[in-house]
Amino acid sequence: GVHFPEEFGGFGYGPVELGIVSEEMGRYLYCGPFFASSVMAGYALLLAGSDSAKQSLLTGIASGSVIATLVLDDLNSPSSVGQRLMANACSLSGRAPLVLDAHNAEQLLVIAGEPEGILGLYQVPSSTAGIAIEAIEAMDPTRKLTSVTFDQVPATRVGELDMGLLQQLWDYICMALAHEMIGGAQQLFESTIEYTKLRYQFGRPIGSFQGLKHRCADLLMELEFAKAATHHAGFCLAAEAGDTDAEPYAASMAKALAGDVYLKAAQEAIQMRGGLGFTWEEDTHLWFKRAKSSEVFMGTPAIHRERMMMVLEEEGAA
Amino acid sequence: GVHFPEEFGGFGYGPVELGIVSEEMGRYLYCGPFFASSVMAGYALLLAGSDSAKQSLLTGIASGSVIATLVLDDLNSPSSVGQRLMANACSLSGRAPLVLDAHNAEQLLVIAGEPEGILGLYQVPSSTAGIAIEAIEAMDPTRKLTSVTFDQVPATRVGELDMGLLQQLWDYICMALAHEMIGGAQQLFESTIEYTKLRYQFGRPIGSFQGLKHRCADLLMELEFAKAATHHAGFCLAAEAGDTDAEPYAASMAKALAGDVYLKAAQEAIQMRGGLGFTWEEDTHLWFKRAKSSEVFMGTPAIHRERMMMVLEEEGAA
Amino acid sequence: MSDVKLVEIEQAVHAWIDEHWNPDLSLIEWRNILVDGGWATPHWPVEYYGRGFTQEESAVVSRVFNHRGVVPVAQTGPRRLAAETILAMGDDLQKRRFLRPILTGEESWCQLFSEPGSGSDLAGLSTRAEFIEGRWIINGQKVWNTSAHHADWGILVARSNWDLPKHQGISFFLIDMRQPGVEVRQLKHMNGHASFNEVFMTDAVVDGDHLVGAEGDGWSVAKTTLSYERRLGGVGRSFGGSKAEREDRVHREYEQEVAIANEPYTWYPQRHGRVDLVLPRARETGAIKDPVIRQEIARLICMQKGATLAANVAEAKRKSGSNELVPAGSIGKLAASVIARQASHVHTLISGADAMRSGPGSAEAGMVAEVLVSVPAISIAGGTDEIQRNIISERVLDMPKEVRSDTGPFRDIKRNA
Amino acid sequence: MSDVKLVEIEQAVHAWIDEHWNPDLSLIEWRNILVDGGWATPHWPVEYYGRGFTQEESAVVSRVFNHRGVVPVAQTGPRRLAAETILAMGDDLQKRRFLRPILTGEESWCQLFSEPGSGSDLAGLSTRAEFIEGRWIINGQKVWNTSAHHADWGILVARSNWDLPKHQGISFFLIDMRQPGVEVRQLKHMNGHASFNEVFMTDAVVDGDHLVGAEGDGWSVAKTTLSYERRLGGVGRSFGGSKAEREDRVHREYEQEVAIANEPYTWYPQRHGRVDLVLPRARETGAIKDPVIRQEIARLICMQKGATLAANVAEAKRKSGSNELVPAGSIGKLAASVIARQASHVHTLISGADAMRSGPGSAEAGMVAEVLVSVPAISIAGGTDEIQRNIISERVLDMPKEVRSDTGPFRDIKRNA
Repeated sequence: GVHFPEEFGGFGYGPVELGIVSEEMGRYLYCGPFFASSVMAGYALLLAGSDSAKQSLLTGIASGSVIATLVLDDLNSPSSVGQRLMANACSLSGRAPLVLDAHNAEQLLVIAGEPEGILGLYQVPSSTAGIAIEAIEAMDPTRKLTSVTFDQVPATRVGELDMGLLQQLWDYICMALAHEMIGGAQQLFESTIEYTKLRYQFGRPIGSFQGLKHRCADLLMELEFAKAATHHAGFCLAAEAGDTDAEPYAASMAKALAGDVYLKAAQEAIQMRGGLGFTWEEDTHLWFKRAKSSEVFMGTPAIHRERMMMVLEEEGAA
Repeated sequence: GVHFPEEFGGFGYGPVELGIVSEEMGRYLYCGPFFASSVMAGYALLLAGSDSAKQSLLTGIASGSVIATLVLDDLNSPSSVGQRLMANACSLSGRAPLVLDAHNAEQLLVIAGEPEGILGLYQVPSSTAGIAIEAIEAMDPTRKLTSVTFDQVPATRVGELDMGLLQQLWDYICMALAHEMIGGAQQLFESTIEYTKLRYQFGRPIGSFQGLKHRCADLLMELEFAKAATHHAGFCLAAEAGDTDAEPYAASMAKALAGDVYLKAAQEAIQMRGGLGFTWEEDTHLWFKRAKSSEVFMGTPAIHRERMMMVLEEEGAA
Repeated sequence: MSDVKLVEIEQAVHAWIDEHWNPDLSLIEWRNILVDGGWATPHWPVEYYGRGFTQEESAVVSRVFNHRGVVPVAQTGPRRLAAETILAMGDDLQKRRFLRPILTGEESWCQLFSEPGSGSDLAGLSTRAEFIEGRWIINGQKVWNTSAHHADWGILVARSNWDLPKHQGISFFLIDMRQPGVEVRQLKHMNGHASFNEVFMTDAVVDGDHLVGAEGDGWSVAKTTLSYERRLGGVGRSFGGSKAEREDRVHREYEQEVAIANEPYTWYPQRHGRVDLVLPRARETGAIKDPVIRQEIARLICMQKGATLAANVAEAKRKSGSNELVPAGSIGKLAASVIARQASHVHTLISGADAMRSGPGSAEAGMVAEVLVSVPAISIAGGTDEIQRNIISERVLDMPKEVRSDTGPFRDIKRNA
Repeated sequence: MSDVKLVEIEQAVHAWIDEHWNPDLSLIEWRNILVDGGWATPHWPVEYYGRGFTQEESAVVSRVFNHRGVVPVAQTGPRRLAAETILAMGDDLQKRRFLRPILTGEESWCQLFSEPGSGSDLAGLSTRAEFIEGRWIINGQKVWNTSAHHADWGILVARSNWDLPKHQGISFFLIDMRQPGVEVRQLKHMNGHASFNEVFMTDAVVDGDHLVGAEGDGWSVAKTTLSYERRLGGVGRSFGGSKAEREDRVHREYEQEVAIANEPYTWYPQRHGRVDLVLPRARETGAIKDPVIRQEIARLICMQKGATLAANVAEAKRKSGSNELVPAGSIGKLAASVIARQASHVHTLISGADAMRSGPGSAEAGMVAEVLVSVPAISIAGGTDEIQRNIISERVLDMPKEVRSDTGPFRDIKRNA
């Protein structure tokens, strides 16, 4: 709960500090429920939750005594959220095909479509009758996936979101995710460079071949771009409203850059290690899978570039 | 008039042979009006012209005694042709902003929109009153550009085209253009490889640096793709209707591949030559400009990839 | 070559089959008859189960066998490479001992070339071979050894002299895999499959008679093997057998043999990106309407068609005996990598967040997920992209080589610990 | 550093200006007063027109001069590099002879480093310097020499010893450009501009006293020049002067000087791709609605913002004296190339067939066309992308260097004929 106010058991820090923590977790391929519980559910409550809901949940989430997750019925783009999961008079029905860590979450925060065409934020214990949580086989073993199905499940409405607020929530989550991603990319890049210095072929370290060196230089450049843009996204979300340096598309820019460079770093990590990098003898493949799932989780780079343009197409924008 | 029937003074060959000729012209950066006259105007007549029009014009075009050009009011995509140039009761009005070699063409073949929403093919001597031909400053000095304006100019209607026929005409022109482009790309590539073998820096030929070698290998691969696809486009257009190996998107595929690889070959040609390649001391820059104008002439690679998809999106296609 | 001769051959084969073909025999029994008949490998010399036929003549023979649905000799897996190498470079004793059981399928083989420390740089191998009391003692580790876990014999390259330059100190051996000094471990890939093995040799023994070629000539022998491998386009990729659906004993046993041999290759289509699935999935998901995805699909089709057409051109030139350098092999290999990577990219765009899923419940029964985690192998296995680029630039474009750092006595060359 | 001191300085400058500043003087007259006053280059030592001020102190001085709109000494073009190099490495005689006329603008300078045969490999230069009867005789060709066509003097590196390794045989000279042995030709770029020259030296003469540093120390002297060049971020890019709109004689003459010096750089913004024009044009043409072009625009913005933000981080780290290696320079240079190329690509997509046009009648009064034919320079000028990648991989990532082929006596090193 780095990013929770102290009254809710947090450290009272903001996006920047959460970013630092997420980046470290990315460096170590952290697999715990922190992201689902503290980042996703946490930010949903912080942005859209009622004071009482914050009171009752955030402290537990911050201390880790309560594990929660955010149930979104679409993980591609905010505009398609709330079409599969419906709430009618505080009763939830429908299915969220991909949810992070729901299998070990005690509390579910659910964003569901409502008859009035608005989105409601609901809280419901995962043990409630009518909720079916199914493990989903994942391409990336470091991210635990589940599907959650609701059959007329009574839930507490703890807040509501218009599209603007959902977009904002999406930005906060992507900002944290991007930090996790550049942490991983940086770690993977460094270990790959080290490998090229130690691995000999044809009587010389493979890192002395210009073909590899030039690719590493390009990769470093793209990595520097992504890191700077990601840290910038943290500052933008932390900035006061009306701060002109805070581009409203900063989070999408970060997610797009981080997505492309993480995957590229992972591809090169395997390529430069050769066959062994493709086996379970090394853990490179776990990084590759993490990079691949991060690329598509909460929107592909292409989707986020399109999100950027929604802002940039307007006259006067950057 | 390689591709004209013998009865019209041609050699009676088809697209394949025209391709061979165009490829050679591309190798030598040929700047004459052959493309405008024989390919563009020629194919317009062959595909859509009346017998009498073919009789009266093709022989002259074939022998070179008559120089003609095709006036299209849009050079991006068939779907936007016929919106600036209008024909009403055989009287032409409007402006074609970019026309090849009209300044030294004696005969203009004009595709103009008609009230009935169909396209008419018109023939008119360039000297006719009401026609204003203006030289247009060109980024690529090897392609002479003009704009042609018509102010109620009486013209002879020598044929008509529906969208299907216009698309077909576009394909024939792009097929020939792609051949010209791969000829240029091949020539440029070979001369660049030679240069890297002769140019010494740091006591060794720059062609011995793996950074350059690997880029040259990739470029050769893409060049081989483009050449094969372009030759294939010739065969497809020559093929009998219903030949299953003849993809209807072959010409667009060729133009897209040739466009990307020609530009890349030109960029590398300058980069590997260093500063001198950027000056008039060498002719590399002329190739670069030719590659750049060829990239956008008759549709950018992106436009042609979209044209491919118009076919491929249909069930059962490739 | 007179067509008359070809027709005579065709008739002879038919006649021989009419007389000898018996689907109720065991696979081994039948193949012994086939081998003795000289129709198993007609392009081989008469002294060794063949008839010294030309390619053209042999083609006629196999056409008839296929047509009649007659089971051929064993040709799956690396055994084929062993056979051709022994035939070309082995001595009479070795040919007599090994060729027949390879053809009949009684003995299976594996290839022991690559090492953890020498991948791209095969000739940098450091498995040690010492001649002690008339036998060769082998110590070292090999890797990427298909079907080593059920092989009886292996073709092995090891270093018998450390004072000569790297290519000159290598010898070529035939090693008995069924001995205490040889341990085989399966290697698990990132996609969960385990097509390859590691082979650890600790004081493993090779009979003095099982050195192929002279001591120190191993590299040229190995090159023979590799040239066959290139010509066969990688061994054992699903050899027909499909024609044999009948339930006869010989067909059943043959089917089993083929199935076992093909098992390691089930994921190879995914390694190539499964371009065939792209358009159908794009239509089915509606992604085909997305202009951005359309561009990427078109790029993919351009690459794939371009590569196929270029390969056809190269093949045609080769056939027409044109001596124009056609870099078909390396360009095709490099093309496979860019195509597979682009296919993986397109599949990702089409799936979106669903690309996080895998297994039977996911897209195309898990095949799409398998594409995503298999494609990284294509640019490494069978010669990395980097090696292909070196070959293309140096052998095709004739660009100058770099200064070598691996000349002189092998023991002085810097290498992996 | 006490703020008191800074305040005193500020007051002193104001006082001095009140007393001496006179816009009706000629540029030269005024600058002589300025130089004698010691306020022209306060960071220089007292013996040479300075006051030995710190950076911080000098900053105060120039701030006041700017604020008061007072014309400074000449600092445009390569003359600034000449001055700093002479000050740092020249002997007393040279400083006395050359520094003042540089500051007053009476003498202009050019830089004679690059050669057709040694571009990336500057130290491979082969212009010949021979010491004959107390004078140096120069033969050879230089290239990329900004403002050489109106320069009085040039800073020149040439090879005085061919038997030493390449870096050790080089000497640094001050050459009189106004002599028969020196011929200057303008070099026309593919975009029509001519910012640079070729300089041909045929038995050109350099006074024996105009060797800077010892014979053979030329490379270290040249490195001093280059480090200044990097610090100034390429010389002469539009130096202010904008503050001086008044019509006084001194301002008029100053404006002229600046205009002449900036002329070669008018196309530099186009060389960088004119990212600033992309969104406005995309909106104006409607291309902003094309989903495929939107993606490419977003990629461009990502690159440009990412590069800017990364540069800011690097600058902040540098200021905070962090010793963490920050590859700002080379990465920024490389970034400029990819950004410019992407910008050119996007401009092409937006224009479509109109990209065939150029000149005043075409998009943005010809600026878009100029982008397309200027961008290829960005990845070459001032250090090619290849050189930047070498620097990044070897100095930042500490990846191992390649075996050098240019060691030993220079005369034995393979080079361009």
